[in-house]
Amino acid sequence: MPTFVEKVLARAAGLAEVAPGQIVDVEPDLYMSHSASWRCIRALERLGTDRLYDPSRIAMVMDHISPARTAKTADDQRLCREFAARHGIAKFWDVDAGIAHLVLMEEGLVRPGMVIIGTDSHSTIYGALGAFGTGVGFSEVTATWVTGKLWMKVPGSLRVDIEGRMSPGVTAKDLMLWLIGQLTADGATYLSVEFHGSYPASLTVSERMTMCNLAMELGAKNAYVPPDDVTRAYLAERGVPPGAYEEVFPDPEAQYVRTVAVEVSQLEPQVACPHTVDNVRPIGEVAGTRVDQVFIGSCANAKYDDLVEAARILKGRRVAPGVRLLVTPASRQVVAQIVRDGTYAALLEAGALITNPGCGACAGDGGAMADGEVTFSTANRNFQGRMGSYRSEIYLGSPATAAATAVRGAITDPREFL
Amino acid sequence: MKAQVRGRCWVFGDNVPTDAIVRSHLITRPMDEIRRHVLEGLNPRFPREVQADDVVVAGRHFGQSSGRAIAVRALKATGVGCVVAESFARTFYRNAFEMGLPILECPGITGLVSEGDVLTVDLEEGSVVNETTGGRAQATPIPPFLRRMLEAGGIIPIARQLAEGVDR
Amino acid sequence: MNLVEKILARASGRARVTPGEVVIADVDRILLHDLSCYLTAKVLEEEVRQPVRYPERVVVVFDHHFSPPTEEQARMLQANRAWAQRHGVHLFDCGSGNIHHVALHAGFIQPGTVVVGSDSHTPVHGTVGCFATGLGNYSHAALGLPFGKAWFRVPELVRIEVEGTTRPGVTARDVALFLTGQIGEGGMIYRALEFAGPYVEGLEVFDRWLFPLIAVDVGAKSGHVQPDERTLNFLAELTGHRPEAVRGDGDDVAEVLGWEVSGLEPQVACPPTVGNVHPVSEVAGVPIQWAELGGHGGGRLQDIRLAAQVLRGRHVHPGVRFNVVPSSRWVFTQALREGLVEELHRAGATWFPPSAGSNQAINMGALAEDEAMVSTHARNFPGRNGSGRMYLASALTVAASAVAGCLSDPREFVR
Amino acid sequence: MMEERVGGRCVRFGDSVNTDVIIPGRYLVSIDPVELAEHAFEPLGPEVQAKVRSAPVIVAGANFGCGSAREQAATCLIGAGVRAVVARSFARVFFRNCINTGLLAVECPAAVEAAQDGDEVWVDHREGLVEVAGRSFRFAPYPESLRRILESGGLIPYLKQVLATQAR
Repeated sequence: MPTFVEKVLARAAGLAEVAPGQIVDVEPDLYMSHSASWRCIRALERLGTDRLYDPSRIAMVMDHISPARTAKTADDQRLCREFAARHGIAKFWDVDAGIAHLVLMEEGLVRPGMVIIGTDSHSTIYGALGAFGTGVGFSEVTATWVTGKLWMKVPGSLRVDIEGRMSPGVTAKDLMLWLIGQLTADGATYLSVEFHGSYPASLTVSERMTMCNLAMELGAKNAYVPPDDVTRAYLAERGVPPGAYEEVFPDPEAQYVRTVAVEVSQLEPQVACPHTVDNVRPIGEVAGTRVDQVFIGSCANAKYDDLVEAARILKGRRVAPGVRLLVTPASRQVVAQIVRDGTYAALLEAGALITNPGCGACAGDGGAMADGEVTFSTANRNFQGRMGSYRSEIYLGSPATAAATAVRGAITDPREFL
Repeated sequence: MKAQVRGRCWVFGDNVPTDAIVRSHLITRPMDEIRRHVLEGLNPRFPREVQADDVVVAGRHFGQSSGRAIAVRALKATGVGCVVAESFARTFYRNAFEMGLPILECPGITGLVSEGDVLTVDLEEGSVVNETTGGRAQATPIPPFLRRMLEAGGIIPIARQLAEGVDR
Repeated sequence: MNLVEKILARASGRARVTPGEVVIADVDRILLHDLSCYLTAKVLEEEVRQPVRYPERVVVVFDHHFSPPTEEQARMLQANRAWAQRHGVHLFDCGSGNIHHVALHAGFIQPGTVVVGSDSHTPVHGTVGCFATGLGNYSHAALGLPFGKAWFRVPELVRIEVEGTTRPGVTARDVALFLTGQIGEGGMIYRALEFAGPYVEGLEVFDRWLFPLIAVDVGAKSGHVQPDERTLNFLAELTGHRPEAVRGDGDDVAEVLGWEVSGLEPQVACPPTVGNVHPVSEVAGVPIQWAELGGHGGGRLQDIRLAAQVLRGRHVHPGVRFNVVPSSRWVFTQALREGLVEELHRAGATWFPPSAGSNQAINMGALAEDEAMVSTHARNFPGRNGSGRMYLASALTVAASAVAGCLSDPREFVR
Repeated sequence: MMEERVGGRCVRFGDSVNTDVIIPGRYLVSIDPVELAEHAFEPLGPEVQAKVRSAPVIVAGANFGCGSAREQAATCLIGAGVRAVVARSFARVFFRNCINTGLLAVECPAAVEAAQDGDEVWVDHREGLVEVAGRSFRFAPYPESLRRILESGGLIPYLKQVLATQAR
């Protein structure tokens, strides 16, 4: 009996069924490339062809460096713009749009049951809407532009059943960090991770995005939350009626490589310590660690809900003296939302530096640190040297923990402010 | 300070900004690297072929734009013996004396020289002789206050004296 | 004595000074930004080795970076922070705004004082009736920081009298650009400028600001507007304290130049220099890919309001990215309160942190070859913004061009 | 084109070596293997970098290449002269990127167990054999489809051949 991924890949490969370990040629529904698009275009030039299989499946978003600060990057971005115009690629978003994943989901382009590849490892995020999303290299995206096909090894599946209600101040991010700590950074390598149970069902799409995004840090090939009314409402708001997609669910008898059961009622805020995402401690063990900078951003945690959560703590308070609070909203739509509801003003008045939307410091676009500096970040990676000096440190946690940390200038349990 | 500089001249136009002397993205780099890019946008041969005691000749308002002292430091690092221009932007002018790079204001100089001519510049008298053509020009003599600064090698060695009013 | 002579005489402890003489004057304020602070501190620590005598007079503003993109730049800011803390000077970290706007808003600029800075546009502070000028790092490191002094050759004063009433769609920025073109780059080397006449005197202070701003671009040492009631009210409102003003006597000027600006069109400074100024009708239609409100002369609340006039009910052209960089946190917060942040965002503009914006392309603003930007910035020299071309204009012209996708006359958009 | 048997001295790494260590994000402006190779393993310091450059084989623990999807993590190793990576396991995007850029990536836990830093390690991908200091270990050879990509030198050259065949 098939799992989610077996069903969805069988459909995309035009086969009745597929089994884990099998290598199949699938036809992805959408090919996402971000700022790496120029590399795809250069690879296409090397291929010596200009014939694209289906330009309507190509989506490009200039998110990693926005806007350019060197002539080389400016030239690369112009190359993408001109390519998109020349080939009639309508799904092109420029440097002012925001993070690719968010933009595509907000635009209603990601739908249940779709197979999506992206030049970004966190393409697992599309599972939040019941789609299959996975990261590939840029050469593969180029090849898919031309052939419409891509080889994939059908993964086994990991089922995570999550029950319970979390206490205020504890979020989906904390759960995922805890899970990564438990299962380790390669706990789900090559696996499709399915999140089931009453907890994911109770979440907004935004929180589901955080979960599927962070699943990448378990080594997952893709992640999945079963579509439900929350999913349908999210899509309907974006003009996508239920008839426009086909939801895919795992068979109740599906075979999993492993099943993990989690009860979250007692979970505390969690922090991933330098320099790996699976070096996770409960907040109590790291509280008091001094920070120089707090970054609220990235595809993991810079969505509307995340910024509202942070602002709830920051409103009426000030960022600690000597600490820089950098906020990079995920997308233009998020900016519009937070400007309208006062979140933007609350962040600004608390002393935050709010940048234009995009990947920001998570992709090395600002936020670099000097030797010995420490950043608390809501992003999804804390590898050595990812934000500047090899002798700087990154701690990861939720937007609530980040906000509390910014106020105190040291890692702080957000529950103290709630 | 040398009394005389003798070398080949490199000719630039009017209103050369400091941005063209040292491009913005280079300013945090080591001087050894910056030096190899001085004025390259206007004449790529300049940083490659400039030799010690060569003379930079420019038109009006040389060194306009940002007051970055690094523009002077970089020119100095190329080994240039002096800069002779129709006129200078004032921050460049200050920076040059404060950092010990001899410069002369010499109305009419651009009409007197062609790229590569050999010039002899007398910094004390302010005379410029084009040895290739035999032409001569007279620069505005360096005011005594600034001459003292130049002779001291810049502003730092005389700063205390200036501050304490020994000058008055 | 004129205003500059009065200020310099007072600051150098003399009864009078005359143009041409060199004076050693006390400085009341030293302004350093993130790049110059680093270089100046290096000279001070490595070559001068003296303490900072009057740390309370020194203001450091990080405005070129709103967030360091590289480790190298992070180190520079870290060194600056440590230096500022060690010496107890005022520090405004990334995201505070443009150095000159921050210094003025925070009450560090007063009439009758001597203000020096490493930024070449420091003369802009003459707007409130001080003597303000840009000096090199060595001036600051050798004399300014250790002794609180600077040397000046007393400049001759040139009065620039502007009169007339501009037509709708023509702003103070257009008049300032026009004067830059008329006087020419380097046209006023070593001289001080006094902007006067009914046109200038009729402007609100932040519009007068645009005139001393151009002083450096025409080669002048400083520029000012004689302080009047409006200046003093402005400062009182800003800081809660009404200062005393010094005014020049009016006769000691070397030259008086006059312009009538009633018939003026909107103006554009074209590459490659600030003095290459043309009426917008001569350059309309040049395609642009980038537009920006920001820089020393832009990103004011006035600019943002002007842009909103154009963008109301319209949308930025799909081929253009329109950056808005508020000049300070105050401006940003006020724009938010007035609903301008939402309005411009909805029209397709993107908001950036208060900073120097695309100035020198440190966080943003690199252009590809053949790309062009129209902005309210103060400089357009090649090499400052990648490979592209920079056009300088008023906020109205910038916004109108952003909507049209090419340089455009804003009078077609505002009536 | 890839030889059947590649190898030489090995350099050994532990578990979960991530792509930010293999090639820091700041260098992704390049796609040139040689330029990238200069910065491969830079966070670990020049000694490790020198070792990698002199070793045609990388032996690593579990989850090698975890982190981002950047293809340059494989490209930079090719530029550094690495011919094969033998690991206990790979992060999946890294594994794909190896195949797609023509770098041999082999999962063989027993060989990893046996190999010491500096040992001679040879890989025969057709036979499914890793030799470590004379001892042999088996791994499941690549499926035909992936082998063709690998042997063509990567996905783009492979696809180029396919397109050329179709055109005929």
